[in-house]
Amino acid sequence: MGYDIDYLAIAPEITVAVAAMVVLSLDLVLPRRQKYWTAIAAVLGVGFAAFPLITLAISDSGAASMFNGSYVVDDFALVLKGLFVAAGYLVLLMSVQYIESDRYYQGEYYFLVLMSILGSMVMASSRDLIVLFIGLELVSGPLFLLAGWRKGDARSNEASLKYFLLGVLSAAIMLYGMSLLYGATGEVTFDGIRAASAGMTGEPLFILAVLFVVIGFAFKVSAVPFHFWAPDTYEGAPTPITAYLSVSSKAAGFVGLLIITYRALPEASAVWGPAIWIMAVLSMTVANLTALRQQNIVRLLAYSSVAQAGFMLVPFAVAGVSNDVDALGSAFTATITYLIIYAFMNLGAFAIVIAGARRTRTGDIDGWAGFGRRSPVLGFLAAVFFFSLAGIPPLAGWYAKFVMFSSAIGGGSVWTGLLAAIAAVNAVIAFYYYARVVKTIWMDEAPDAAGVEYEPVAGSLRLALVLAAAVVFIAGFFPDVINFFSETTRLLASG
Amino acid sequence: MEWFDTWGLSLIVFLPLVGALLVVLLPREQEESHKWISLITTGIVLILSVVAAANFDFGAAKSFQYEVNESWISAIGANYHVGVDGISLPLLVLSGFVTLLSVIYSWNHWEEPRNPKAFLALMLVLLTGMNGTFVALDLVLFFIFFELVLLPMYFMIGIWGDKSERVLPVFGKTVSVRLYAAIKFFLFTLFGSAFMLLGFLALYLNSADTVAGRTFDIPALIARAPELTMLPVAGWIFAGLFLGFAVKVPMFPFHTWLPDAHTAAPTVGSVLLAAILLKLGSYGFIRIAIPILPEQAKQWAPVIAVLAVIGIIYGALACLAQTDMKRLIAFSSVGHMGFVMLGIATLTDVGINAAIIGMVAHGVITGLLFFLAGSMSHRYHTRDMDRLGGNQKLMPMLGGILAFTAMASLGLPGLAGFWGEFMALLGSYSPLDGLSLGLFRTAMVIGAVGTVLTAGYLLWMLQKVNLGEPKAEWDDQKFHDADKFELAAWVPLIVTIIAIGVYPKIVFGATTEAVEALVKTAFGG
Amino acid sequence: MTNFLLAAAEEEVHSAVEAAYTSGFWAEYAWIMLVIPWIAVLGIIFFGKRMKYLGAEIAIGMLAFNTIWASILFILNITKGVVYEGAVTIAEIGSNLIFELGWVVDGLSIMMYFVVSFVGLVIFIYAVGYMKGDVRVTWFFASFTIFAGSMLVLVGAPNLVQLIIGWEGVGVASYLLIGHYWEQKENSSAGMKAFFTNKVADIGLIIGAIMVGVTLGTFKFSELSNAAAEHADSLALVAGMIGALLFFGAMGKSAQFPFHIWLPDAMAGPTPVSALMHAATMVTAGVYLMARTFPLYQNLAEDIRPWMVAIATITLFAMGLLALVADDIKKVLAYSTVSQLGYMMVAVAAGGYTAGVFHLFTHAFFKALLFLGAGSVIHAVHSNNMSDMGGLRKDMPRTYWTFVIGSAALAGIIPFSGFWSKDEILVTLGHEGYTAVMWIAIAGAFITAFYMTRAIMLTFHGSYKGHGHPHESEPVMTVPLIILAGFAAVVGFLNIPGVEFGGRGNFTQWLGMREVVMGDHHPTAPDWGMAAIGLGAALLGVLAGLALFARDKATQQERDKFEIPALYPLLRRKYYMDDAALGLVWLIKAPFARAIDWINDYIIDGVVNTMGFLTAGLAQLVYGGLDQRGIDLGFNAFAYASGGSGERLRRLQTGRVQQYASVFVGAAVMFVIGFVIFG
Amino acid sequence: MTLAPVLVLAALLFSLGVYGLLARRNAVLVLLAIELMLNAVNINLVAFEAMLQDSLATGQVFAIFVITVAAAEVGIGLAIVLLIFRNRATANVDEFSLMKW
Repeated sequence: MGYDIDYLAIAPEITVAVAAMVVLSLDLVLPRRQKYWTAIAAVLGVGFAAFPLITLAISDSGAASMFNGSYVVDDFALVLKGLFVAAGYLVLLMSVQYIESDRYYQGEYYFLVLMSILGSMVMASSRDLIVLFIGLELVSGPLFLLAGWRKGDARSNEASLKYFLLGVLSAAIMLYGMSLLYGATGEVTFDGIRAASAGMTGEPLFILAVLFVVIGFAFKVSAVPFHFWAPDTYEGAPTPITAYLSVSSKAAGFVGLLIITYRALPEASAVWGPAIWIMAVLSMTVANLTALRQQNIVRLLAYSSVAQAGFMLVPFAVAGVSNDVDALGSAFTATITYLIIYAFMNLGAFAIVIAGARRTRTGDIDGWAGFGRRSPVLGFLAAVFFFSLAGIPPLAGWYAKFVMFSSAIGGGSVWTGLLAAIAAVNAVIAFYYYARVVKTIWMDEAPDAAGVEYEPVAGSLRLALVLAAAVVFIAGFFPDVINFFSETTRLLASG
Repeated sequence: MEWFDTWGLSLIVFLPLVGALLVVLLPREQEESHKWISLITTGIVLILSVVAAANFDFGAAKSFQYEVNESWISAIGANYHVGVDGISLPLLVLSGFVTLLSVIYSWNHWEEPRNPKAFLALMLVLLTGMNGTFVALDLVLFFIFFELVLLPMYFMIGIWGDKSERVLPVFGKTVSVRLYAAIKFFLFTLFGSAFMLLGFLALYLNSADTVAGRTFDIPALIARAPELTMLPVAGWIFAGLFLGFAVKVPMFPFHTWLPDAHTAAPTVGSVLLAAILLKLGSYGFIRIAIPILPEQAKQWAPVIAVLAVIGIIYGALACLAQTDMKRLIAFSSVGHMGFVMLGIATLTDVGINAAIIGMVAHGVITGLLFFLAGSMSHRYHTRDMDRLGGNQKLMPMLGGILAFTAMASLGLPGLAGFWGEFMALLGSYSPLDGLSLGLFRTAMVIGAVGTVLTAGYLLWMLQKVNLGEPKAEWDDQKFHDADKFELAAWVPLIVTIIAIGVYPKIVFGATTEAVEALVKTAFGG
Repeated sequence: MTNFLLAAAEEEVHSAVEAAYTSGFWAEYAWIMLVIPWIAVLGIIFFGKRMKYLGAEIAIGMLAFNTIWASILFILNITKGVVYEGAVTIAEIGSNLIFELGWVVDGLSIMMYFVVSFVGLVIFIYAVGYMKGDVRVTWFFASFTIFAGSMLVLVGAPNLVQLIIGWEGVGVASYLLIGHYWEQKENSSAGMKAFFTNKVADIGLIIGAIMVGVTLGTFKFSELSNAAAEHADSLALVAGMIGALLFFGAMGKSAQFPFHIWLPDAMAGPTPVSALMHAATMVTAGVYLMARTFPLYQNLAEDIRPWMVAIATITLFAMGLLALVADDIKKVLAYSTVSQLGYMMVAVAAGGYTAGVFHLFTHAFFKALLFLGAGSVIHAVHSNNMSDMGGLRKDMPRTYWTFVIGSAALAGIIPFSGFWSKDEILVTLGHEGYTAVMWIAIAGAFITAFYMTRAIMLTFHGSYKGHGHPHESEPVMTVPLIILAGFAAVVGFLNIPGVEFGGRGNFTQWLGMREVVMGDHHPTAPDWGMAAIGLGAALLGVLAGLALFARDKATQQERDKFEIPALYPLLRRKYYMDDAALGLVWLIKAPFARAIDWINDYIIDGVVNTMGFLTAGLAQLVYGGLDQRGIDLGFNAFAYASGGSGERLRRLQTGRVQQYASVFVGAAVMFVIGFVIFG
Repeated sequence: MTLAPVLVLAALLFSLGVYGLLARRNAVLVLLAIELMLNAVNINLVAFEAMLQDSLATGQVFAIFVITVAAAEVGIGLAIVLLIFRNRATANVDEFSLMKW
């Protein structure tokens, strides 16, 4: 504990920050035709961030605590930073071709993405409200801009505006809640809040504070009924950014929620538990039902990601409702496990969408008919990612669902049992629309087989696809790989 | 053979996956290599299964053999625990056997849009799933394999299935037969298995008082059955398992996916679906639901028996109303699996033995029927029984085999189908102590009436399809009788049908002791 | 009741059995008789088409082999007495459920081996001639061999399960053979009818077998008595039911009323099939089952015996009447078979084990003979109908004379075989106290003689009414006729009470050579009074027949003027039994099956699809409803609450970002309010 | 000094912000409404800090962070509004409904 800065411990953040600066500088000095170096610099920069992460993970130096315990680099932080770096890496790989083929400038794009990654890394280490807030804004701010990246496209503008307005609204509500929390407990550090909040469950101010904070994060993870921005923004934003939004940004939201609920407000579980229970049920049901009606593949994935968020909220609800220590721990790791697996399979699905996009980029699902026959490898990967999202063994998604169900059943009360049953029915409904995409790709006849042009798949995108698929397969067969990471974070839950 | 004890089962399970990978990696043009790789892979798998059966210690059929128990998902205590006992051994051999024959049959029978590479790869993946389910001794592992079979079958039906369209009753909506069937099949099974999974998890959470002690291990759970079955939630758990398995079997009111799926699926798909996939459900009852929750099994037995009997009569009557030959055969599965479930519901060693031999027999017989139906629709380009007729005249060999198989299917004594039906009735005459005698004996009588109806629709089918003068529309057409690939696929099945019929010990030799031990452990006495 | 068991299990039987020749080569290897038919079937299927007689030689060779073997056993039984049983276990379930395949060699089965093999052999030889030029001779002989082989499996069965195997095998073979000319739908339907009717009756056999197996713990016939002694208490409750069920099964195969409906239709098959079916295989199976399980009826299931007698009596009388009006010569014979089966069954049911089986034995010869004779006629005139015949006596003398011998035997004219066996049945009925039944049986004898006379007159006497020039069949067909005629004439002597052969008594003692004593009544001397009554009834029948049909007229219809106004329509419609059965089948097939199919498509699948469409509808509701109305509604409410004017409300409805935001805020407020209220 | 009036003031300010966000058509006004909400938070933070007599002045520090971030956000917001105005020549938020929920 102290104010000393452990530079080794924050080396990953520094690497990413430096990379962002380098990208920005390169963009300044490089002539137009050589802008692609910015992409390479960004990809390399994020890649380099993995080295200090691995070094930190291997060394058993224990947790590093900075700024009087406000910024902690422990196993939890490292695992999630690893996730953010990996997801960011994949998103960058997916972006290269997409951005190059657009008319727009490149440098800022990579800079903004890198800053957002940095923000999510900061969130993982944050142990007080202020750092958490800073991290969150660092994640969101660049994304507001990135969502509107296709500047000439009115849809993209609109996506950006909607995301921005609702994002700021949620930030304001969350901040208001944080201020009340500070007022109620007199603390901003999570450990302090936890210590001070014992016995405060009944106080209206406290309840209000907790609810507002949770709602702020609910927006970030796009839980129903705070999800309205997601489909519009996803549709309008550039596809790689949509992927980033649905994975990293969502993951950042979950990280915040995890820290807040398990670390800072376990005493208030009677408040956030039922609230999240309701959100989980609504998210799963409404999003799944809505997804059934979607014609646009990105919107479909948007609703899918809302529904997946609902599944990820299930363990929270269980933790909130249950008093069992074991259940709490398994709920915590369940969310982490789900998050990791979800990240890769969802990124894979978006990579497929980018790879399979026609020149027109309509994104209409029916336009995918016959895709499997034309490019069997991509079609195969599409089936892999979509069925993984549906949770069909032996693809990784099954294990995510499995741990989610496991924690729900482990709650041991009627409410958690009911939640499990609702989740089970929803898993079946969800299968339908995932299967619909695969069906269109493999089983429908291509109506205009001749006149369709597909963009060639760039090497970077292929790499992204292979990496994501590899994770989906390996984690599906050997879920212990994922467990290895999620289990190390368990400590955070138990304090 | 020491290596076999440890690696045998894993090879049986995962070799097909390796084969599938090889098939996928070779370019699409090399059809011959795809076929040969599939043939060799399934052949080796069958040989290994037979070796496993040959080396099997039948004196200790009740204990698991070739057992491997390695840590797999340490966080939840799920292990890679595989092994076979007398109950799973026949089914394991059956799945390798039927798959090999399917590969042989496929050699020159490809449904549109052809693509042997993809089809064979799916078939091999399917084999992994089926074999894995039969050897899995861990609930999670079982679940994985249980679900693994869905994907290949989904694609088989959806891509290679029936290209026609039909109008849904009530809603008047026109749907593509194959797509409707494929998604229906998947959704039904998924629905059931989602609740089955919840049941598994509940078992896990109650398997020990401490987290460390919890397990998904089936033998360990069976050992703990006396406590588990007393849990207040045990009834719910059994309901979950029931839903999962009953859909797969399928039992009466969950059966409607079956006629659609069977009718729409390509020939080999129907064969594998009927021969092996349906067995996963009934196997689940025997392996998991009954021994782990015996008390609940007792409570549910009357329900299962009633549904089984309804299924028998219902399936038979539905058959009589069909005009589509394949759909008729599909409905017959409902009836036959009804006998299997009736056997299981008795909870006696006789009944469960009946169920297992019924499963094996249904596998070979209905598998063969689907082969024949497939070959016929391949030649006639219709499955409408009103247009068929005189098949015996046009293709004597094929017709003869069809007649033989229909006879086997109606439970002719001396052929494989008899034992399952007869012993299921035998079992339900004297069910487990404590079960309602009146109900089960009524079930027996109704079941026996069901055998008559079964004979009725099969003979009726034979008359419509095989006998009579061929319709005028076939006059100028040249039909070639069964070719060598078809015969290579069918003759082994015919031999098996006779062999099991005359000498059922082929199956019972393995199962009896294991089933007896199972019943004794579960219900005492 | 159990006193018999004790007595039976003790001295007499054992002494008899122990004295018997139990372990000779011929008995120990008798299983070969049961197995070689199946090898023959394979041989015919695979090699038959390439052989000169298209596989018939294999079938005939097989049966010749079996005939020799059975004859040796027969002689051994006459001289030494044979009781032997062997089996291989084919399945063991638990400790007390054992399935075996085996062979039993005792008086009853030896007699059946002989009948099946020998009569079968003769018919097979005949068939070579009869089936010459048929569409599928090889297939015919393969099925024929299955028929004989199944019957051998049946009669050789030492336990109920194997009996069921043979039983159903016989059923399938009959299905194949009756529907031999399956190009016509009537023929395949007749085959189906036979199989299906039998299958219905088999419910009884199967359930009965199950009850035996469960109650007694064994399916073995030889252990039944001992096991029954052990389980006397539990058996007492179900013995009657077991008896009724097994009889129910036997009724199907032996075409007892009301299961007789399949038998006349079964004439659709080639004539040798009818001969084999009516003489040696198939229809005798039911009587054989009753004989095999006779101890059960004799001592345990006594209560149901009167019912059995009643059914058999109805059969023997009512079915005999039907033979009066049939025009198809084979149908005349078919109804006569049903009637004679009634005789056999009534005898066994009344307690006359020997009488019933002996009638089966003699009937096998003369009925085979009659059918083959009819076949010979049909072969010559190319019609089954007697209206196309007449006056064949001169053209076909050998057929005529053998047919007359057969008819005489059937009618019970002394000294032909039927006389002796029928007489014994009458005696038994009288002895067991079924006097009324006895008189009905005597009336039946009158009817038998009457319709056989009619058949002979219409067929062989008068002038020829058909087409073409009929001529005598070739030797391959007539020689079998002569052989059978010889046997039909003399086999009756084997069981004249008091007359002994070979030192071990006569047919009665040979037949009684079983592990359990049958305990039926054996007269020691002929009852000449009863014989006179029976013979008198038969002769009366012959006279009546002659009086009515002897005179030739222009058409057969005019000759066949036998009409009893009230009875005739009833008989023509076969007591409406066929219509009733058809109605039942229609009922199952049309309304029931369609209803189920409808339920499947509309109710169950309807529910499933409704779930699907409901989900889709719900999706539409959630998607469209929340969007178009719900959000607006929520937002309007919010705007209203915050004092918004109508103008503002309208305007705000289009601003989607703000709608989203308002839902956002609204939901947050709801959560807070929720906690205030419920927290 | 009692805390309550200050908190009420903050709450009112926040509500005003919410209202503005929901009811104003002009995007710039909407941005200003957001500023109101964030400033309500700042008032809360400072007031609580004063009440708690926090030795680390956490509330004030937090408030400064919020002010900074708010400035950045408004910057982003204005950039987006500008972009939209360029494309569509309007800054009315209720006219953006190309994509339906």
